[in-house]
Amino acid sequence: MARGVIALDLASKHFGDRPVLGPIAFAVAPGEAVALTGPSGAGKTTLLRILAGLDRDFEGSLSAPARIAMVFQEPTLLPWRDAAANIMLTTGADAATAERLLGEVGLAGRGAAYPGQLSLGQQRRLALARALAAEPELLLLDEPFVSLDPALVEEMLTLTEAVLRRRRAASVLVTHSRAEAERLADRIVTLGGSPARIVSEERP
Amino acid sequence: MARGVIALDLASKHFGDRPVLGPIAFAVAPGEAVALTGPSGAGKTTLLRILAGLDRDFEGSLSAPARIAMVFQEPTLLPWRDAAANIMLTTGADAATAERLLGEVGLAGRGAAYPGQLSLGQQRRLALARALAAEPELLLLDEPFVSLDPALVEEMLTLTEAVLRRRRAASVLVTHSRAEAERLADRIVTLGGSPARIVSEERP
Amino acid sequence: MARPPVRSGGRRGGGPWVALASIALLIAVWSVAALVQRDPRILPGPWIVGPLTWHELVAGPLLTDIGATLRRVALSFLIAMGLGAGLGIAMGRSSRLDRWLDPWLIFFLNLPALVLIVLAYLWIGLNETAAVLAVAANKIPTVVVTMREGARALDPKLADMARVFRMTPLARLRHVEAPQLAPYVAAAGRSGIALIWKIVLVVEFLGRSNGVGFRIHMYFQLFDVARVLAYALSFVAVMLLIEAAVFRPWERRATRWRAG
Amino acid sequence: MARPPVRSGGRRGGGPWVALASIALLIAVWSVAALVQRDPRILPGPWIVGPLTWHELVAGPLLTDIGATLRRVALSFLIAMGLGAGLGIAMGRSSRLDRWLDPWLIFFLNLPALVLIVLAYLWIGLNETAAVLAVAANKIPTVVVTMREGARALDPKLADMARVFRMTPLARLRHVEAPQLAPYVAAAGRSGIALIWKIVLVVEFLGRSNGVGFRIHMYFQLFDVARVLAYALSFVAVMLLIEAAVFRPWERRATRWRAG
Amino acid sequence: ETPVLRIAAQKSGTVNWELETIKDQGLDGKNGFDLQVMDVAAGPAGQVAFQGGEADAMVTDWIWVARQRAAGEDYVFIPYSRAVGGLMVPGDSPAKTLADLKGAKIGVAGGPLDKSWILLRAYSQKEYGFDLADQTEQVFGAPPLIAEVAERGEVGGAINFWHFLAKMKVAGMRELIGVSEVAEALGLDPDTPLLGYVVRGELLRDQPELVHGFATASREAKELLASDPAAWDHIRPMMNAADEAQFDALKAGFIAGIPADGPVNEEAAGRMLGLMARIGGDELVGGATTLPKGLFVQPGS
Ligand SMILES: Nc1ncnc2c1ncn2[C@@H]1O[C@H](COP(=O)(O)OP(=O)(O)OP(=O)(O)O)[C@@H](O)[C@H]1O
Ligand SMILES: Nc1ncnc2c1ncn2[C@@H]1O[C@H](COP(=O)(O)OP(=O)(O)OP(=O)(O)O)[C@@H](O)[C@H]1O
Ligand SMILES: [Mg+2]
Ligand SMILES: [Mg+2]
Repeated sequence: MARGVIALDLASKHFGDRPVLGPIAFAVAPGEAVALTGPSGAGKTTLLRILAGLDRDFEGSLSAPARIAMVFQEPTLLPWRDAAANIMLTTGADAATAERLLGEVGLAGRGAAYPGQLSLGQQRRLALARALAAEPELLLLDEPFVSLDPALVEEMLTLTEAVLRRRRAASVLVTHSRAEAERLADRIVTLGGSPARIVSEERP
Repeated sequence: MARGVIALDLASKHFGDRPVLGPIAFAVAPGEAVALTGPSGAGKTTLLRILAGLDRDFEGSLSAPARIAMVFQEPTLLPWRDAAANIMLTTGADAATAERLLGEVGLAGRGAAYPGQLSLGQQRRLALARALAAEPELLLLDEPFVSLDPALVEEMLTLTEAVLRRRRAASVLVTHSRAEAERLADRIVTLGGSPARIVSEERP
Repeated sequence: MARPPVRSGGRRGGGPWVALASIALLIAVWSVAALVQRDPRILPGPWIVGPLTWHELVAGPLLTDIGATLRRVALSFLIAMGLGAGLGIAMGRSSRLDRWLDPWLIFFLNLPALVLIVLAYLWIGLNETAAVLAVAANKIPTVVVTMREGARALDPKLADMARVFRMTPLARLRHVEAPQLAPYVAAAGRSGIALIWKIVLVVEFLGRSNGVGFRIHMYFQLFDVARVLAYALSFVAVMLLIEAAVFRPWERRATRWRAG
Repeated sequence: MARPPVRSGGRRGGGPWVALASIALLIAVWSVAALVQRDPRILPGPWIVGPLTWHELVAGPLLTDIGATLRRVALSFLIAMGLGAGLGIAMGRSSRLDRWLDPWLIFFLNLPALVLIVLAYLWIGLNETAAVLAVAANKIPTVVVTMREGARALDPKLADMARVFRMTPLARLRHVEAPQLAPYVAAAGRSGIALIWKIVLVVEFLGRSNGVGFRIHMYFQLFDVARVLAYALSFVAVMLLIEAAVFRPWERRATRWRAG
Repeated sequence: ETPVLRIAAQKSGTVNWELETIKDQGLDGKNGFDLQVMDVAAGPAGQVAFQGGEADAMVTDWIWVARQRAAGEDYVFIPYSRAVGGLMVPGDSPAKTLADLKGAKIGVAGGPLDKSWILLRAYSQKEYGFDLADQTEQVFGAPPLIAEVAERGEVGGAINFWHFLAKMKVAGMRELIGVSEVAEALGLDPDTPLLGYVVRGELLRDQPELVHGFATASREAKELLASDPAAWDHIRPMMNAADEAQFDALKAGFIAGIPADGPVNEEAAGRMLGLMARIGGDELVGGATTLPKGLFVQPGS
């Protein structure tokens, strides 16, 4: 199998005695966008965490790039830092970039708000802006567009696509929405079964 | 305006100096299902919190029933109690009910798992089970079905509908999905503008 | 590449072996220090203090003294934790109460133990009640300070959840608040029992006729370091037992959910 | 139905008036107690202690003594908070280290201050270094106990986030961990400075020729309660100032985000 | 250059009166040394300073020095005062003898190994056939606290150090029995000085003229205080006397405690040690069951 930006050769992943993921071979080519889908509880987030290097308690091997950014399934912001600082402190972006990105995700002028003062959808957009500011080689997105109204989803998709294309960055997007997957991805991978494996791979 | 299960006559709601909600008159009749929609950051969650009696810092008046249950936009579970205990301790339901509801939301056999050991979608379903266990007169749902795959959304919708019908309970569902709204609601209310008001009301 | 999880957070069994090995190491360090010091009057080694402790235990008043001290410590601890936690949580929740009581808190926090103890003895009399109350009064402010921080850090989202579902105050306390306050209780409790025992020493020194503190000060006046250590370390041993038998198991239960 | 929000959590300004009124109330309570007690030798009222304090301040050694004591308190505080926080955080994160060091922690936590102080004086000499180190050594274990709980309660999700984004260790500490540890630091700091000052009293009593503790014990030997109170309360006043000028503003800044 | 003698002394203690007089009158320079007083807050602090080698001398009783000597420590003792104390009862107490205190609560300053307390126990055993320790309830406590609760009538009797007794007397309490009386009845020499300065033996060996010079200065200061009322003017501020009556009582007490000039009667001291060993036991005297040789710095030796 051709080595890509990231390549995972997973034999198995357990939580305690529970097998969660079975044998999975997963690689992403430079610039490629992969959508990851599968039922709730299948193991999508677990797989993403393994790719991100956050979970190393598995059987198998991983080779990953240095610059990864992630949009977690929950916003995972620093509650004690304002929106702009959440972007700058985490990614090292400068104030102008932060300002621009806040504008692009529809949070213009809210840079001084603490996460607790934002609606959940606004927090998600902030998390997206943060990930984009990191300018990663690989972007991992765990259902980034839920809680957004359809018009906003469209805007965010366009924005994400543009950033990915500009940097030729690879991406893995977890989503339940067929439309999102088809719109953004070069390849759709579906997890299923217990322990979960790749049950289908298609090109939209 | 006819008094319903709940009736809110809101003049305005501010966060600090920021007006968020403008004049809103909102009431739900017994057994009625209302869908609430509107762009991200419009004020849907804020309105729901006012209805639930969680935010009393507003101009206006509210009359609300005694038994309200809510599915928060984030799961908001007790991390230190297992799934079954989260249902029982919060709502006073007995073990058999908890077991049955866990089964109905697809968490059969996971009653002893702590929330931290569940996927986010599973946590959301647990939060839904908890709200249904409370047997409320009014059920407030803040985007309860995100993070779920389409098949599961369908199942959860059916379940929720059944419980509401059985108890003749009223409900307010926040959602961005037209399909969900049409499926569950007798009336769709859309918030918009800044400060937000009701910009449209329709019967699907 | 199969590596153990990086965050191990949850304390796993490990058995009592590590604790015993660690204590053995401590005794070894002490032995070396005693050998280096070479003056057994200033730092007697374990081989002197050990047999002496045994002797005081079987033939001397050590057991009765430890009993008397433990009783005072336990009583004061219960009073201080109870009142301190109640007041601390109230102050953490109501900023109004907090603003009013904060100067009092700082006052009692910084009032020297000696002053409180002497005043208690003078007002209540040279008796057990005065001793226990004086110690509790010394400790309450530090419990308040810790629990207040805990109450301030309570998660408002969970509080909202409990309110919507109309959880009873008791259920709220047990299932929503107590688990969040647990680390603060652990901190206040552990350092609390230690502080209380230190104040009990002073109380016993100033006006009691038994107890470990009474002995320690008596032997200190004679500069009998070996006996001072014998009594001091006996109590430390009791504390190590309490840690192993009470605090650790409680903590394991209370933090099982974090192990994930 | 417009009511103020039920959870007020965030401390609002309120100005220094409440604090001053609260202190006035405290003095009033003291006055009443003194009037009821009627024996100024046992409980002198503010009208006796006040002028006496003024006299000791302008004509007596009070200022020098407070200076000497404050220096010791500040130095010991810095050492104890620094080392204690470092060790506590390390122990909270590594359960392995924790299992090894816990018995030592309990040991030093429960070792009577007297023993540590005397040993320090005998080993290091009757000097300032010994005094400061003895106090710090007494306080370190309680800081460790509190900070360990804080480190255990750190949010693993934020830690993961920081790891994915490759935040530098320093940025992590400042922006991810420190804010979560802040309530624990506040608890350890407030009760810490109070505890340290109490130990400094003992240290000064056992081997220094100046400082508030030296005076308090000296006047206690003479049973001059008024002077004991004059010195004790002067220091309490300093602490009230530090609370108002340092702790409260720091806290307001550190918890602004919670006000929501 | 003049040799220096560093002495750790409780700032509020009576020994400071003598040391202050020595300094004030230049008795140290006159006897060829320079006295440096290290103020400490209380007794134990003196111990720390002396044991830690930061002070050449401190004040203690010779029983303790005997104990240390028996343990191999080369300490010697320079007598300073024979005043030890007594047992006080409230002014209106019906008690006439120790026997009347059966069942009473007695406050004891300094703990169960206090020398006055031990002598009183021996006395009650000898005179009345019971041990005071068994027949009374004791409250041990800090001297000022004992003085205070005694004056308020919370205890049936109180044993305290002499300068507290002087004040208690002024406050209306009366002495049921004095320790010198007790000592006499027990066949001891009431003139045996109990309190004194302890110095290291090597200092006596290496700089005998320094130690003897100090002993002489101490003696001269006492004589001056005993003979010249004007000498008290200087130390009066540090005596903490509330009024003239207290001042006079303290002054009288101090003068009464001045030990006789001349060598200490070692045979009488030996008897006292034997008695202490019998009642106070190993805890009090350690291995010193008989008087160790060379304990007292005898004039001219
Ligand atoms: N505590 C707060 N302080 C200040 N502003 C707040 C606070 N909470 C919410 N807001 C603001 O109020 C507005 C409404 O927020 P709300 O959470 O009700 O939106 P929403 O409609 O639920 O959005 P979403 O679909 O993203 O969840 C937002 O602009 C938000 O930034
Ligand atoms: N810490 C854990 N301990 C035990 N089981 C876990 C743990 N974390 C996740 N699991 C289990 O592993 C399975 C996969 O979880 P994961 O979060 O990867 O699902 P997911 O595909 O992301 O689901 P969702 O769409 O609901 O987010 C689930 O059944 C979950 O219960
Ligand atoms: Mg997931
Ligand atoms: Mg919302």
